[in-house]
Amino acid sequence: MARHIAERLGHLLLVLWVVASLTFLMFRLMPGDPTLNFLSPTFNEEMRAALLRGFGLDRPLWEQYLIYLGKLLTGDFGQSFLQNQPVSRLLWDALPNTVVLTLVSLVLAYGFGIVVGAFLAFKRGSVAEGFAIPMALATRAAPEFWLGMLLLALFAFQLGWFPTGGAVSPGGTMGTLTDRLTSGDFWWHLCLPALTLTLFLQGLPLLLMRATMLEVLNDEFITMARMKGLSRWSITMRHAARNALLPVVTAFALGLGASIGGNVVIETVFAWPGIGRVLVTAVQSSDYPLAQGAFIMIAFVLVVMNTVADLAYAALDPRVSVGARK
Amino acid sequence: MSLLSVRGLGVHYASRAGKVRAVDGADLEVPAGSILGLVGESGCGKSTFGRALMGVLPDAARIATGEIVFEGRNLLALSARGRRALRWRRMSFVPQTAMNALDPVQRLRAQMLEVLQERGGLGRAPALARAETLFRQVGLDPSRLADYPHQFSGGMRQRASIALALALDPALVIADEPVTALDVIVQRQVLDVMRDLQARLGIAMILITHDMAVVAYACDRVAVMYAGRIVEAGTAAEVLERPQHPYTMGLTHAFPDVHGGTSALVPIDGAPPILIDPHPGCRFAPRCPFAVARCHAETPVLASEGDHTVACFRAGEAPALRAAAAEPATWARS
Amino acid sequence: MRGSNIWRFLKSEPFAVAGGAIYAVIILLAVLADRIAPYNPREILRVNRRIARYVPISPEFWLGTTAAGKDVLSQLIHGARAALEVGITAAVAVVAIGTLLGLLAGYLGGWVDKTVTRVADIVLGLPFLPSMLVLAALTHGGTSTVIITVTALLWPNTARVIRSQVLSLRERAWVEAARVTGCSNARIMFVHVLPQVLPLAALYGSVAIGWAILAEAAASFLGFGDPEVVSWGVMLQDAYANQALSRGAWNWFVPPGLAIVLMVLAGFMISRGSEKLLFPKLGDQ
Amino acid sequence: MSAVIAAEGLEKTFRVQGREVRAVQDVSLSVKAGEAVGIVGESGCGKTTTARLLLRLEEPTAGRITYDGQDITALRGRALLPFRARAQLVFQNPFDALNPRFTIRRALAEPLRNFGIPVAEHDARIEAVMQRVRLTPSAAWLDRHPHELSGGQLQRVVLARALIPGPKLIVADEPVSMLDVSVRAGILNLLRAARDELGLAAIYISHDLALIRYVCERTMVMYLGWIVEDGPTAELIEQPLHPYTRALVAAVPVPRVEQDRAPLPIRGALSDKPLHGVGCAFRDRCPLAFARCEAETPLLRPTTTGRRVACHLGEAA
Repeated sequence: MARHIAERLGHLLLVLWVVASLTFLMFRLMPGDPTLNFLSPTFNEEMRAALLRGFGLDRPLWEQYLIYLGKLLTGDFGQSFLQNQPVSRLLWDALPNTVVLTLVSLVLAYGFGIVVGAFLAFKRGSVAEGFAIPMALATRAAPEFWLGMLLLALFAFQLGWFPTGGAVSPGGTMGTLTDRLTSGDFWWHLCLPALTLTLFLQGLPLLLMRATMLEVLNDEFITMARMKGLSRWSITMRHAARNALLPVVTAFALGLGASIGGNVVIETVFAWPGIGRVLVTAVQSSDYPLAQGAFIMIAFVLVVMNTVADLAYAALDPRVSVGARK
Repeated sequence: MSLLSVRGLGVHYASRAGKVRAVDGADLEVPAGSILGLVGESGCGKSTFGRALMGVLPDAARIATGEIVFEGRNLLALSARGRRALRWRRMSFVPQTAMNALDPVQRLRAQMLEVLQERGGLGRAPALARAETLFRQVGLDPSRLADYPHQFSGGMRQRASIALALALDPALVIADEPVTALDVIVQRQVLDVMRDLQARLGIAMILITHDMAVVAYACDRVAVMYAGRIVEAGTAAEVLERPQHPYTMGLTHAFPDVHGGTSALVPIDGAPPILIDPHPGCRFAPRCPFAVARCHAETPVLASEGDHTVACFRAGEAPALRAAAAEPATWARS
Repeated sequence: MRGSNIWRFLKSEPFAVAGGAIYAVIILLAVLADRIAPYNPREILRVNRRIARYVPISPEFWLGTTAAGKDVLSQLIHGARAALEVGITAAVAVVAIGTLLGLLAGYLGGWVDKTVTRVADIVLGLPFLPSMLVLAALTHGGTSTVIITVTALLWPNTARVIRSQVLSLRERAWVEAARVTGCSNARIMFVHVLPQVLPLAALYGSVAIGWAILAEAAASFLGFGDPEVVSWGVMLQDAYANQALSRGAWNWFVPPGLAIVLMVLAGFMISRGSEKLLFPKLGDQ
Repeated sequence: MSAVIAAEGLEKTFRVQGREVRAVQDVSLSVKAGEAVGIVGESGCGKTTTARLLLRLEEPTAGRITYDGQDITALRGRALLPFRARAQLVFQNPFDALNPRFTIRRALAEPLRNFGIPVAEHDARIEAVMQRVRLTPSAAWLDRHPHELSGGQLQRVVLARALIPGPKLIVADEPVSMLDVSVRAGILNLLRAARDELGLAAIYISHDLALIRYVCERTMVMYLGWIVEDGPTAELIEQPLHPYTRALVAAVPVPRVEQDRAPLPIRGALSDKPLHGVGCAFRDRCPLAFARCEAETPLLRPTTTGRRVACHLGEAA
């Protein structure tokens, strides 16, 4: 087992390094002169050169790359063009909002999905199944932001139950993470985006749980459990559900990584100040150090969660974690 | 009064091609305290028969006809709840490959305790003690209770399944091809465990298998099944050495004997019957070298002569048929 | 497949039939868009000389008009064309690359397998939408960017699934028999193993069409779509940016979303349904 | 008459999850035309790996393989083609040995195409093998798909495919273990007839001693990768020399009620960590093991004519 972990961690470091390098390359090919946005036409050539030097853009590419990697290791993402403050501070301020949104939605989506999925497997062939499966498929087929638009139009604009965007009521300030988590206003703003994301995410666990449960339910050891006279309930819960949870747990970890990147659209629809929104605005305004920082953070969380998913599966499945025959 | 008597049992599968009569009017008597070998080729319905006794059939199958009288009660007349109460307490099951018959993510101890506590009503400590004794009885070191199924070899998994089956002192254990997947030495060891425990505990066992040699080695009585029906039954000596049904005769000659000569093995031509719209009259008639007109029209009924029952119109001429059956020419028709 | 059992199959597989029907309608719309659509989707319409902004559902404009006075229904119909173009091209590319790499990695093993898996892990490390944004910004948006990005980022999913099926097929006796009867590796891969894998590849194809359309919609929504192209994503972005929500112009922003859902759902249903079609008795030995 | 296939000092080691598994250790054998040799032993004894080494479906870790006197150990890829045409394999599982999408005709044509046999000859050869395996009239079968045939019929097609390129060596890996008893005899008789009439060299792999006795004149017994005994089948079964063979023969049940049910002369079970290095691999389970079995690995040495055994028991003190 330890060998498996070491191998996966080594692999993780390699992937992180390659992703960081790819990001570096991608952003260096960005169109438009990075300094264009905040240079007024009156700036002469000499001042423009000074600025480039300030951001280290005049050095040869590979030298920039080494500086970039060096800074990356120390968590320094460089200076934002527009907001003239360290990118890292902007990111650390925005990341918690994304994490809270993602975690709340994932927990709700997977809780709902697992329970309903198990129930549908238990009640195979029922009317509920004929209704629930197309619904689950439909939520997976719908664009996230469109779901957001519908909820926004109905609950915010039409009924006015929820704010129409942002994370804080006008005039309020977000403050530190603990301030946000303790402020009702923050949670009130979180409702709609979280509901949208939950609606979007619950399809996968529901279908996956049902499919795995059905697969497990006609395994031979379930037939044996029935032969032992165990009640249908204890068979489903103790035997089928436990085995069916393995792939769902992996999907949860993968889902966490993927949706942190995927929230870009939800955060845009609801103007939710998460890291996705930071990326969008940064790319739209060619503030590429900020965009690059946001991208790397999202990518790193994704890669780390992919590895966590892999290790979680190995840890949970005794066939992998407890080694071969004695 | 035998421990178990099955009369006219019919189990039908709903399949796209029509109703498959996997078991179609099977009769069987199982006396207490003996090992009965239920032998037949694949597709003859012997596994379905075993699972029907337990009352746990695949979704597409259901018991259509007949009665199963066990310890004086007709199980088919019981409510689902009543039937479930008997499971594992009075009648238990040993599967073929224990690898996927044990929950892969639970230790053996948990799976033993589950049966002993939830079905046996024992407290944790007595259940654990009982589990350890059972493991010792089947030749497994009790420390192995802490392991997972994938850490057991094939032979050890079968022993664990037997321990599980004996947990609540059942009156009858049904073993479906328990040793088929095992190597010959391990197979012998597991068979010996079953014979020894059966003798010491006086329980009845039904050993379902396709292997005549295993039946000869381990069973007191034998029942031969073909196309969903029991065609012959009796003591092992009677059925194996003085078979009265042509199919049994064919089987004994199709089986190579490790110490026997190299006399030509005799195949039974033709393919096993499709059980959707079975052949009228005797199901074996199309492949039987001794079939007469009556065999194709009427269905023979199990008639017993002393302790030996057979379903064949020409059973009376058995000695002559047996002699002819030994000649390969008799069978080489196509 | 003789006529009789195609019909028997269709009866038995409602999902696939429904999916197929939806696709048929969408293809019809895309092909005949110019004739079916009441107006030119880009034309600014006037009602007695005033630009027809935010006109609700009416006999003249069955789905009303946009903020800029264009006909919503016409845009919706023409949108089918963009959806098909992006969806099918990306799906074919993803499935082709994924299947080929999956086949090579699964069958040849060794360093080929290690490289493909390693590259796949790295690509799976790139977050989908953020990468879409950056690449779109890089190449000034457009459907070609969407297609390239979807292909570049989606092939690992198909490759992994195909690889695992090829790994299991490789152990099958009839693949070994192909070696014993003198087949070269290439022949085994492309004549023996590939046909067995195509059903699964097609399955992922119909799902990939869905992801491609969702990606195009998201890219357009974030402002990186191709403004000249009339697509459902651009329609939604246009609606969102012009207060369609606050004005409650349901007629404007609901239909494009529904169209996307229907098309993506059709892909899922075909893949669910087609499991039986593509895995007939032949497959499940 | 030189051996059709021969091997000296064959070894094969696999790396499984970091552990080294020695599947085949120092195996030497040779099979002449018209001769049928059985390789028997429990699962994991290396009999199938040995067969795969002989057919070059696996690369040997050490040792030499010669076919008709020509060394084929190092050959690879296209160079192996001529050998492949002459050495064919009958598979264990008929349900899995034919490409589900190919008709029977195409399955039979595949080897002909690969071994460059002119198309003109194809129909004649296909008809000939179909006759030989008694799937007649061939037209009734050739256009069917595998899932339309029973196990016995499929195994006949597998045999036909093996015979069609005109091989000199047939290796059969548990050829009938997946078949019903009543059908087995038919296949075994076909195999025996094919060997006699075509003068083939044949190697039968099986765990079933009774079947081996029916088809092979000579048999080798393998245990944990070693050949422990080799000799004429009848003698080997009636008077086994090696303690393991003795236990193996005693363990086989016979279809008669009167049979020996005494406990087996063997201890414990196959452990997962076989005893590598010096000494007899069977010593931990052998009731007759003594000091020398620990100290020295027994070599396969001839005793009376035609028999060989790898055991210190009979040796001079």
